[in-house]
Amino acid sequence: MKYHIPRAPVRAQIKTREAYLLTFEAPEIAQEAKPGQFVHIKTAKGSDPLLRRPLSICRALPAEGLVVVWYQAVGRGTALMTELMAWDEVDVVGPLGRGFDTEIAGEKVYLIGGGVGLAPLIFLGQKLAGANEITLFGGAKNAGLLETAQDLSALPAFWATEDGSLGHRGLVTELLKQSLEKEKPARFYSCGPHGMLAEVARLARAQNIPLQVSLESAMACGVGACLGCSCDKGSGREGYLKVCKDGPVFWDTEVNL
Amino acid sequence: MKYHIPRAPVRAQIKTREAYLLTFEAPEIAQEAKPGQFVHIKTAKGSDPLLRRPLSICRALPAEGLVVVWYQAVGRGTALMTELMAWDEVDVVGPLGRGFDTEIAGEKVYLIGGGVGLAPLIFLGQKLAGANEITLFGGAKNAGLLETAQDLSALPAFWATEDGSLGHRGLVTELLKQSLEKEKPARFYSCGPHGMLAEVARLARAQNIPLQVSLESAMACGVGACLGCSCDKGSGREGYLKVCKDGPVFWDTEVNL
Amino acid sequence: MNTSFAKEPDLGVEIAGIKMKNPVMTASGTFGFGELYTDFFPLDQLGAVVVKGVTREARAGNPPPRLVETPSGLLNAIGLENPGVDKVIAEYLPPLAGCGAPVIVNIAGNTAEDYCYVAEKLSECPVVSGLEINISCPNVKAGGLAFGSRADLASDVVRQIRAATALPLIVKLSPNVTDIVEIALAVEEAGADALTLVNTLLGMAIDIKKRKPRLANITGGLSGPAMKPVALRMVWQVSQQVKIPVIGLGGIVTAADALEFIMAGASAVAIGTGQFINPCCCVEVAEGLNAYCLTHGIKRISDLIGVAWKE
Amino acid sequence: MNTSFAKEPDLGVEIAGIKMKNPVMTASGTFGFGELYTDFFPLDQLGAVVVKGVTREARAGNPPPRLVETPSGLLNAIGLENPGVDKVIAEYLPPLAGCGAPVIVNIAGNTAEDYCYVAEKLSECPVVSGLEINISCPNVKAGGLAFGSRADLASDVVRQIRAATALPLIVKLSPNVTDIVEIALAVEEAGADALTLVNTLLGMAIDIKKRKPRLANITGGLSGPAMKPVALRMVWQVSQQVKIPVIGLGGIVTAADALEFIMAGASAVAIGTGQFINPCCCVEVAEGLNAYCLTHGIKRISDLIGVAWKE
Ligand SMILES: Cc1cc2nc3c(=O)[nH]c(=O)nc-3n(C[C@H](O)[C@H](O)[C@H](O)COP(=O)(O)OP(=O)(O)OC[C@H]3O[C@@H](n4cnc5c(N)ncnc54)[C@H](O)[C@@H]3O)c2cc1C
Ligand SMILES: Cc1cc2nc3c(=O)[nH]c(=O)nc-3n(C[C@H](O)[C@H](O)[C@H](O)COP(=O)(O)OP(=O)(O)OC[C@H]3O[C@@H](n4cnc5c(N)ncnc54)[C@H](O)[C@@H]3O)c2cc1C
Ligand SMILES: Cc1cc2nc3c(=O)[nH]c(=O)nc-3n(C[C@H](O)[C@H](O)[C@H](O)COP(=O)(O)O)c2cc1C
Ligand SMILES: Cc1cc2nc3c(=O)[nH]c(=O)nc-3n(C[C@H](O)[C@H](O)[C@H](O)COP(=O)(O)O)c2cc1C
Ligand code: FES
Ligand code: FES
Repeated sequence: MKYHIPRAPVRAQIKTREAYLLTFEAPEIAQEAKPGQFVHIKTAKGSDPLLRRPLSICRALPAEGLVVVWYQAVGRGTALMTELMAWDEVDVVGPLGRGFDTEIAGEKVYLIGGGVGLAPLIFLGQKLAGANEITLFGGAKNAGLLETAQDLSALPAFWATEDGSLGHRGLVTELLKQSLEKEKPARFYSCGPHGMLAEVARLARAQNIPLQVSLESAMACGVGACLGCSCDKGSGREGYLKVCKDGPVFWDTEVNL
Repeated sequence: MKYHIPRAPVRAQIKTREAYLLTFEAPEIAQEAKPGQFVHIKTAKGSDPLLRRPLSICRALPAEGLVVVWYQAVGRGTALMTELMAWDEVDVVGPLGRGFDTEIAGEKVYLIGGGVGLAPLIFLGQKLAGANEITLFGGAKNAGLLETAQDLSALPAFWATEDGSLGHRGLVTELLKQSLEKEKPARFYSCGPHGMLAEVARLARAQNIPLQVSLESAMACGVGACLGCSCDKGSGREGYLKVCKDGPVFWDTEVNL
Repeated sequence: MNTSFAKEPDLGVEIAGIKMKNPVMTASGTFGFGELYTDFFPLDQLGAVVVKGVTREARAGNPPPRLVETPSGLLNAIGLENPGVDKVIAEYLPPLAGCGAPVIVNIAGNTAEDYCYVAEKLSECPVVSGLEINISCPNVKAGGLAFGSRADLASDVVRQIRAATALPLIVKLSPNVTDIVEIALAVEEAGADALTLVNTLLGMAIDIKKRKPRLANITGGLSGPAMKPVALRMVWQVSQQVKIPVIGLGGIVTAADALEFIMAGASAVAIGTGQFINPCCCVEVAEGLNAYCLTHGIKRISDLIGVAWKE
Repeated sequence: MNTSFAKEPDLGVEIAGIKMKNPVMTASGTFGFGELYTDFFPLDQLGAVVVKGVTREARAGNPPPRLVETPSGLLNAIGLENPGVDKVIAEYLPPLAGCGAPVIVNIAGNTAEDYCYVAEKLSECPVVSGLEINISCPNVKAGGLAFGSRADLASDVVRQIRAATALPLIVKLSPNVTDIVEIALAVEEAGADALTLVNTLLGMAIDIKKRKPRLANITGGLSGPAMKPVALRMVWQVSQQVKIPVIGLGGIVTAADALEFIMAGASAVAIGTGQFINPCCCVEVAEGLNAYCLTHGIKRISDLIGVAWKE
């Protein structure tokens, strides 16, 4: 079920290094959200910017009725969101999209995230943690985002930063490659910049490891109505998939990475 | 001189009954503003609502570099303004327009204001107070706005409210008429709804009392460039005046009341 | 039509013989085949459901990117992605049977024959209450010139479709023309039962980082509040000249927007981009119309049609 | 042209033989006669000053209301209020002598004779560097049809003005047409030295309280960011077909907007509504173009003209 909550009370907004953690009250969404699903947020009171902004659900707290998103202020819409404070209200639609496949148990799984791409993986990690042996691989330009990820997740993790300010200096996929020399997990889940996803997909295919990725696209409706968020099916297959409805989570075999 | 201050620091915003008092730092405007002039404020970060909103200068404090406007939240632009808080910034242009004629001394003058139309008269009263004998006539639907006017101005005043919650129950022009039976002031200054201005003008003409009024109009540029804020010249004269540049203050003989 | 309380206003309107319980319709291409917003409201709250544009053959649509946000507007270049008329009839329309609102199918093509083929096929579907003809498509026999850009081309294709089906025909005009009234009169004369005004304005955007158009298709259609003044002007102009009813759309987000269109002469309104901003937009607009009528003592919403030029 | 530092980019462009130090002009009707924004910046910061539309006779303009704000846009129906060409020449243009930017006078009329009369008068003014012909006006001899709405009417009036003056002729096109390229080619052929694209889109708004149009004139011209995608598309289409330079405008507020127009094929840009929102808009856009060129190693801004279709 999808909900439109035009006046979800904001409970907190915290400026972390490089990003923001926004917590709002949306009991129905908190209850039904699955890892990998997203919420669609209206950022302006007027009609500019016009469209909602998709943000992955980073945490859902059904008992408290709270939803947390973790986002970077990259443009006009997210900049407006940074002004939200406790007691304000935010206009949210969700949960939207197809989340990660969580029908897995007793397995070794890797979560590989780049930047705020870690957001849905934090939720996923929480969900899978009891029944599986999880390792989180997190990469970013610098320590900023990763420190927040450390705060948000207690999973065993490897960190990589481009400037070396936390963990391995370099790309997170280099750490991933090292690990794969030692063990073969049952599944990869990944979210992050396109270059990273492509490399993760290459490593997964080389070892025949099933991979789920969460993709991004500009969106209008967020529910499959406008046919605007299409992505290639890959492997020369004709036609397009809708990131908002068929995804945002896809098996790597479904799309072009 | 007109100034564009794209990031004037907000010093305070106070919600009074029925309206808001916004104080911001704009030393150049505070220094040069004349009573009756206005500032032009951008209300949205995006382009909707697109245009600036004109607001009379209610107080100018040159020593502190502060400007105060007193406004009602009547639509989308002013609603956005109510969100401003100390430490925020506001995009202001001003001072704009032709203010009241203040070349008057040693005279008995009446200031007649309706609702937030009192805003420019408060500034005017302050300016004229030392050298003239001033009486303020303030009318409104209820006591709300008038209590703020009482706080903002120490002038001898008569108050009228439609619901009788403060002063005379009825129209402020009824009080004015009563006063005119006792004395004949040298000049009227007035600002408020059109019906009130028309009645003030009728009374002024009947006794040959010079009257200056401050008019309103939808505006785009605020500086005389778009020719959009035109008002009739009255008395069958051809052509139009620009409220933003030829006014907003006019002699009653210049316009159609 | 609302008959529950004597004092409840009557929001019902009739367009091309299609009875609608209120004047709020969905806009083609923004509501799928009615299956996507059911979590937000039931279809029987709508005046009518207008579904995605359908062509003879299945179309994959344009490559991405297909969307660009613009100030108060949206540029789209979807490229009429749709499963083709046969699959639409077999799979997409049946679930709409009994949905509680008339179903109008929007059709598109690149030749008059294509339009007629699709119209004939749909005429056999009992679930279909009417056809909306999108004539903004390029006419391959006229060198790719849009059918809707010239009165003769528009009138010709409408006349042929008219002969091919007995279903009510609503013709959807393109706003990208010098004289919308001329086109409207031509398609009325050719047999249209109603008009939809308007489709999107042709626009584009450039990515200054890549120094290339943002849309893979280069140009796209502008919709949303940005275009409302233009759409409204066209409804005003056309509704005074034609005898058939006009469905107004372009940038409607609130009941106040819808009232502007109705007062300008629209007998009904449709909402597209507004649904993307607020997934309950259509029903909230319908409720808002009801509230307006109650507050203002309007007995029938149809009394407001064209009041801005009638009174 | 900037010659102060070897590394400073060259923002200079030449339009219709008029040399401009940067490509940012004012839009006619939004900058008076150059006297109103001098508190905000000196005129010599502009590529060119384009003044208010001037007619043969003085015009009082339309009755108020003349303005309506729309989503990201502005509707205006000023009605060409201006003091008439004689008074303009006597009182309004002389202060512009030596202002440091070329002065372009926008002219309007209801007959070809009126245009020619105004053009001839202005040809005798040394302060005038060029004329911009607003052909969106109704042609009284063609039943009020706008000159700019048909290629033959447009071409005819331009040809006559061409014969009446030796000044550079910039023709400003109306966007309210089916085929802007056809009109552009016709006026190029008739002797235009450059084109300005575009004037405002015809729109309207209704006051639902009064149930009447908001503008006393009923319809008005839509300007501002809302219309940018349409204006940009027309610049893209036309600049690829004509040989004369194109001045792009419609909704420019930032340097990024201006770059979109330049990359789409505009040799210069103009700013109207943007000045109302930010009284320093023109100079900030010019500074932004300079900064962009510096950051991206662009030596001459003219190297960017049309890159979105040239590369
Ligand atoms: C399913 C999904 C989940 C997402 N989850 C998160 C999240 O958890 N945290 C987070 O910080 N971001 C997330 N994003 C990206 C986020 O939606 C964009 O950063 C946001 O929409 C930008 O809006 P803006 O108005 O600030 O930027 P704009 O002004 O619109 O654009 C600024 C820049 O951001 C880019 N951009 C715009 N929209 C998107 C988009 N949808 N995806 C990627 N880049 C975009 C533009 O190309 C431009 O470079 C997600 C996107 C999707 C599709
Ligand atoms: C010179 C001048 C000085 C003013 N001084 C003050 C002041 O000191 N305090 C104050 O509260 N207001 C003042 N106003 C009125 C103020 O500008 C409007 O209330 C404001 O622009 C409304 O903006 P909005 O976006 O909130 O409303 P909108 O959404 O634009 O409109 C809401 C309602 O306000 C009306 N409205 C819109 N613009 C104006 C306008 N310019 N004048 C009157 N009504 C308008 C509309 O018709 C509508 O009914 C002044 C106006 C002018 C021209
Ligand atoms: C994503 C999208 C897809 C559309 N697809 C179609 C279509 O298939 N057929 C059609 O006639 N109109 C189509 N339209 C146009 C809309 O039906 C409508 O005319 C236009 O968007 C203006 O209305 P709006 O501002 O309410 O969106 C589409 C519009 C959008 C935004
Ligand atoms: C208030 C106003 C007055 C205008 N007057 C004229 C005019 O006299 N002559 C003309 O050719 N264009 C006139 N225009 C059109 C502008 O020059 C410009 O083409 C249009 O506004 C689009 O640009 P913008 O979005 O930057 O404003 C006017 C526009 C506005 C908003
Ligand atoms: S965003 Fe509309 S279909 Fe995906
Ligand atoms: S608001 Fe532009 S001339 Fe007055």
